[in-house]
Amino acid sequence: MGDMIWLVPLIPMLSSILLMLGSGSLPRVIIGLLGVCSVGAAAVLTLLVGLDFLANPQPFQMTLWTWMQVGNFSPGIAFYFDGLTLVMMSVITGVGFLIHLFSTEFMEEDVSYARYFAYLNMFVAAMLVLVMADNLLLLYLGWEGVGVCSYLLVGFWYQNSANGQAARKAFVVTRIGDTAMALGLLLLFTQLGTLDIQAMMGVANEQWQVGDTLPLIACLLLLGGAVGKSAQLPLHTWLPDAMAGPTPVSALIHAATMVTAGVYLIARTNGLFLLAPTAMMIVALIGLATSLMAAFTALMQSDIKRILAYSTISQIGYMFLALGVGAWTAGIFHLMTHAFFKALLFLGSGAIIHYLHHEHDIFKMGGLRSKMPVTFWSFMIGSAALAALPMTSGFFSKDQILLQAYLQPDAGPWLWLGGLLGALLTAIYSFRLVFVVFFGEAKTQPDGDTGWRMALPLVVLCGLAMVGGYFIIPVAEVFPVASGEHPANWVEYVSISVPLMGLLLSYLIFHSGQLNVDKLVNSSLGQWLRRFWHSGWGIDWLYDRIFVRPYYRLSGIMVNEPIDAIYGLIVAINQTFNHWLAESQTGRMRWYIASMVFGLILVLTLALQISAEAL
Amino acid sequence: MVMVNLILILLLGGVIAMLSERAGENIPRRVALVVIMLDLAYLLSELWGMPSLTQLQAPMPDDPSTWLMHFKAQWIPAFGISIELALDGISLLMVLLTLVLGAIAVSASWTDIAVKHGFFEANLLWTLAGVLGVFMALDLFLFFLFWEVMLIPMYFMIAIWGHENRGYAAMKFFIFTQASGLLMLVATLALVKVNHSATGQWSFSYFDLLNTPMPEQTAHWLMLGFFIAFVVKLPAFPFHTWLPDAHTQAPTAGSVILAGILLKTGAYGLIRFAVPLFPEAALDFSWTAMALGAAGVVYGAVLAFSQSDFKRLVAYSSVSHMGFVLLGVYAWNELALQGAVMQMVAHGFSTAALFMIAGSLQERLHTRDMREMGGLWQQMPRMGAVAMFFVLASLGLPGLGNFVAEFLVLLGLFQISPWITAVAALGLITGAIYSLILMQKSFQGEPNPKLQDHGLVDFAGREMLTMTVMMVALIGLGLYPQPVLDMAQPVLQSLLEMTSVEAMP
Amino acid sequence: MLEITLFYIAATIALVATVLAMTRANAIHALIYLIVSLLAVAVIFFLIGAPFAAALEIVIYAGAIMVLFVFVIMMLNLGEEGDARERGLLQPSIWAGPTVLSLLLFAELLYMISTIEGPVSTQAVSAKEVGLALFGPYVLAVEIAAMLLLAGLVGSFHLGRRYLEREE
Amino acid sequence: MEGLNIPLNHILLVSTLLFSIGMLGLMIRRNIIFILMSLEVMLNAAALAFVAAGAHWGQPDGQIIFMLILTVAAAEVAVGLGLVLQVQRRFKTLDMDSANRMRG
Repeated sequence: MGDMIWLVPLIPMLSSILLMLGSGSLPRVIIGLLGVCSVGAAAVLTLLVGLDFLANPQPFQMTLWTWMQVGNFSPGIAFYFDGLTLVMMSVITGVGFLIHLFSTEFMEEDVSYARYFAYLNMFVAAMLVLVMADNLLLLYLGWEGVGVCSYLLVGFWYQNSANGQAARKAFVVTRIGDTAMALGLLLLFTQLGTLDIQAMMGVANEQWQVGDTLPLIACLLLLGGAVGKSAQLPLHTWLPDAMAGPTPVSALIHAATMVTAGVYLIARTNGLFLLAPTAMMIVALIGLATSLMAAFTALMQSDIKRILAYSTISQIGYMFLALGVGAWTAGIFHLMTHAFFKALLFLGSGAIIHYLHHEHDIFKMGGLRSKMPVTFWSFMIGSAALAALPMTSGFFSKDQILLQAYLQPDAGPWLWLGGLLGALLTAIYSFRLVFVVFFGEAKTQPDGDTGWRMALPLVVLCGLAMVGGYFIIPVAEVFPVASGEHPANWVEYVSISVPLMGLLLSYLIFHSGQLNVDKLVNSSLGQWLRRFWHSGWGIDWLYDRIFVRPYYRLSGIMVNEPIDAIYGLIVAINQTFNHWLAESQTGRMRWYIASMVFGLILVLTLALQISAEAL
Repeated sequence: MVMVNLILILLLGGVIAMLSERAGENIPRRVALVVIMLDLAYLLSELWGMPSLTQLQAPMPDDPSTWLMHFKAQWIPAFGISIELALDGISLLMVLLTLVLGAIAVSASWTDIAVKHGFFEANLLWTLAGVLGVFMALDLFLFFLFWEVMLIPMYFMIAIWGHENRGYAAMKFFIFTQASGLLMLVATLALVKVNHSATGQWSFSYFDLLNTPMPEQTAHWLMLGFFIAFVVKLPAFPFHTWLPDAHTQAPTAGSVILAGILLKTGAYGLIRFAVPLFPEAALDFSWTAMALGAAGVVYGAVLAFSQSDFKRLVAYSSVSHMGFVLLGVYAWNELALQGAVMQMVAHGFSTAALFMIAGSLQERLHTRDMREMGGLWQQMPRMGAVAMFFVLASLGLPGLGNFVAEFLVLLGLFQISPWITAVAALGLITGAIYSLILMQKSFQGEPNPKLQDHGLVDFAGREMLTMTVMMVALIGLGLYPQPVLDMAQPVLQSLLEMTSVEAMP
Repeated sequence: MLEITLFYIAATIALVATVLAMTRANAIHALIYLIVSLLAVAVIFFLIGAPFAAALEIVIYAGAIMVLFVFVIMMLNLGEEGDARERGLLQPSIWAGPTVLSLLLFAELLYMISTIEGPVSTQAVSAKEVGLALFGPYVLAVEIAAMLLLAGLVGSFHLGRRYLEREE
Repeated sequence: MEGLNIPLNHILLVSTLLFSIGMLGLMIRRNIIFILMSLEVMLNAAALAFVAAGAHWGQPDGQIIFMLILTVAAAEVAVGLGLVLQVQRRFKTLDMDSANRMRG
């Protein structure tokens, strides 16, 4: 079965090409079928391969062809399959399939139906290449490929310039990280002589000592790529804007799969990161800082999709925290559960937006509980998982992260405390969303509840969000063995109770109103904090001043080519001379003759001079 | 003789194309297309019988018979000038690129030439003939001759069929290249003189002039002569200012040839002549050259971003891309050189295509100003998709040829200087910025209300065919570049061996 | 002795006549002086043993070429106004600068010939010798001269014909 | 017998003077007819120098050159006078300074 894995990315790719070629002529039914079934086929294949693998867990590698060979640089178009790959592939194809199905209804009215599915299929293909790649260069191909698809899909409704702006921001900001990553690739190849991930980690282990500078630099460069793609500080600003795309796209790309690529990258190259404890610490700190920053921001947003976007940033921060403290399995586990419940939440919000005439503001919604029961329950379950209430999938993964953070030798308890604060905030803002949107009085009337193509994915994802925590992901072979240590019981109890406290707080503030925080909010500090958090801690504003505007100004100055001015000077000098000479061309015969005679005298004088000297 | 025939076919074809206008306005372009196809078919049929091209011998500088083809006939024996043509992997690549892009160029200006059809196609064919000569000549005098031959018809193409400011652009192009060509001629003559005083023999042959012993100072100056001639053509910062004007004003076919092929003669010259003839001087100079290359990458990208003229933007992107070539050449190791060669080929396709799109837009909208465009995707989805593809290629999307090129260059360069690499890598970011703004301003964004009832026609069969050829080529280069790499590999190998002995004492 | 005397007389006549020719306002008058000058030069030719050249000077220069001038001047029919204008232009302010230049040139030429010494031979070079040389070593020059004359012929015909045609 | 012969440098002196006068005429006159005449004077002066030099050596070459100069003078006058006619017709003047427009 294993030798079929190359078909997994190929099928969506072919479907995407077909859709592009036939965008003008294919009937909508065929387009939908093609788009959904190709991913479905990929999912089935993944399932088959996965079952095979679980029966005989032997990682294998498969080279299709040598991509390029120059000297000893010979990356292949080659896939590597192990437990981690299987988890990622399952998430991508599984969740991807559900979101495709959801899209067929969500995008039904859109004129560019075929283009949408072409892009979406291409994304799935690129994402699969990313996670299946055997070497970092092919991974980079997938990495850039998903970036482009994200760009295309965020800017899908291209007639609106703001969407284009958001799409470009997404691409360029991640590109900054990608460039760092590319430099990391260059460094790794130059130092280790290969980009083949498994071989590379082997060589690195032989060549480098723990704590060397080179692995630290390499890891930081790779981390640059990861923070760009996974929207972590300081390159997170693109993700909230990226919500301009269709909501299923946000679910698939900006929640479930692409944004977690950074997590995947770090997990995949864990061998390198283990050589650079400083880099690990930085990963953990970035993760924690991002998760807190984003959680505070999410608390202040009113756009339903922006809340979810910041929540995504925050949750990926948790994953980074997990990676940073060496809780590899927990990180990947959270990646998977997050994919389930965040896709669920996004699809739910998609359903709301779809049936509420593209309304994004949560304060204009309300009381949707009875009108849209499927969506309501989706949101309930999703939020519960997001808030990590016990027995949901999010609980299992987040709990593990927090416990392992506590065990981190250097700053464990502090990391744990930070994580707890994040968890508290998460619970508050996620239920704030639920209470505001689904309870209270109705402010708008939805057109109805979801049709089956929307409902089915929601239901399936609900199930996954509930039971996903019981899955055992087959990544034991991939990562170094965890210590098996366990923190004191009280740590566990606190970790469990904090989300519940958050839920309670949220209930008291946003639903029953028993806890009035208006006074706090309306104080001048409160107002200031509110604005500050609402604007995402002013980071966008800062970047605008530091990078964007100077770049525009620079290009404005340069528009007329300063270098050309130098050549212009040469031209001007020539023209001046020309002018002088032209002046002498008076057109008067006698003037010419006189100058001829003058020249004659001059030449004769010179000749005489020379002959006199010769004598 | 094959190589002489290749050039002659194009020269004569030009004459026929010019005369054929009497038979009708539509005839010359057909003649031109047939001539180029014929040339290509002839070359391929001659190559057919050769030992497999993927197992090329390394061409030895002291043994012409190891080259793929070699031709030598006396011309002016008194000065040791001969008609010496030779073909190795890189030349062959460039010749093939020239012929393919030549055919594409004819197709590109199938409809946009309004006057003097015959003379236009003749100029096009003559330029191609000159370019082929440049890629094959190994006699430095002959090389200079072809260098001029490709220049003059190009001048006419800009000056006669160009856009509104064509006179200025054509003159600027001419003066820049002519002045730099003069430097090259002087350097060539001086080199021959030096060689004469060392060996007592007059010779312009590349094989004889390699390894000319000369004082360090002389080598520096002569190398500089060649270097400037080639980087003006390339063009590298700060000698690039002719390019935006020439590109912008040239007719579509002119831009395609200019960007796709003519620029490559500069890069080819650097690889073939400037470095091997003066390896030590080039080594000393490499830091300056690489700094110029990196500066060009960033400068071109920033300038490209600030343009509002579609063609000008693409032109500046060429400056940026050619910076990578300069970096690759002067990093002078196998990875970087392969990258440079790859970039020459890939950039040929991607930029040519963008210029064709610009030409098509100009034909339909009668403007190149992107402020007058916007939302064109709605009316011309096929063109939009094609444009998107080439924009992505231009920003270096992995899986397409340009990425392979840029990555190899950076990989090779990193071994020489991580810091310059870091600066050049900024080009990846700035490249994304200008590429996407191009897309945003023209095809995306709010549809311009002025264009709503323009009745814009989307790409039709001929244009789609041309574009498909280039798209397939770029994807092929991006996913399986090995044939190209294999063709160039033996040549680069021998160049590296040849220069390393002296360069590293 | 007679020859020397004759030479100085002829030389004086030539110079004076030339100066007069250059300064007349009336073209015909100037032309007459020019002819006188040419004839005086012809005398000098004769005196220095070049009788054939002297003959040619008179026949072709004074005879043919100058007559051509006369014809043209008559065709143009320049009147008294022209003379008056010409006279007005002969002011010191106009000729002072050129005179200085001419004097400078003259001084230089003088300096150059100052070192030349020796007489000219009185032995006449006959027409036969000239003819032999002309069609011997100088035959190429003759052909070139023929070409030149042909060109002059074609040129003057072309210019003159258009003049006449337009007049009609 | 030396004293009896005409000294060569005297003849050359005459020739030089004639040449200078001719050049002066060329520079001060504006009438095209006089310009042509001045040219004749200068050609004639040159011819005199050639013949004198030929006579000095007793060789025919000087006279040959004289004949060639004669040819040149004839051709020049023929074309020059033709031009005079054209100038007069187009500009209604023989003043070269008024006829200085390049495009007729």
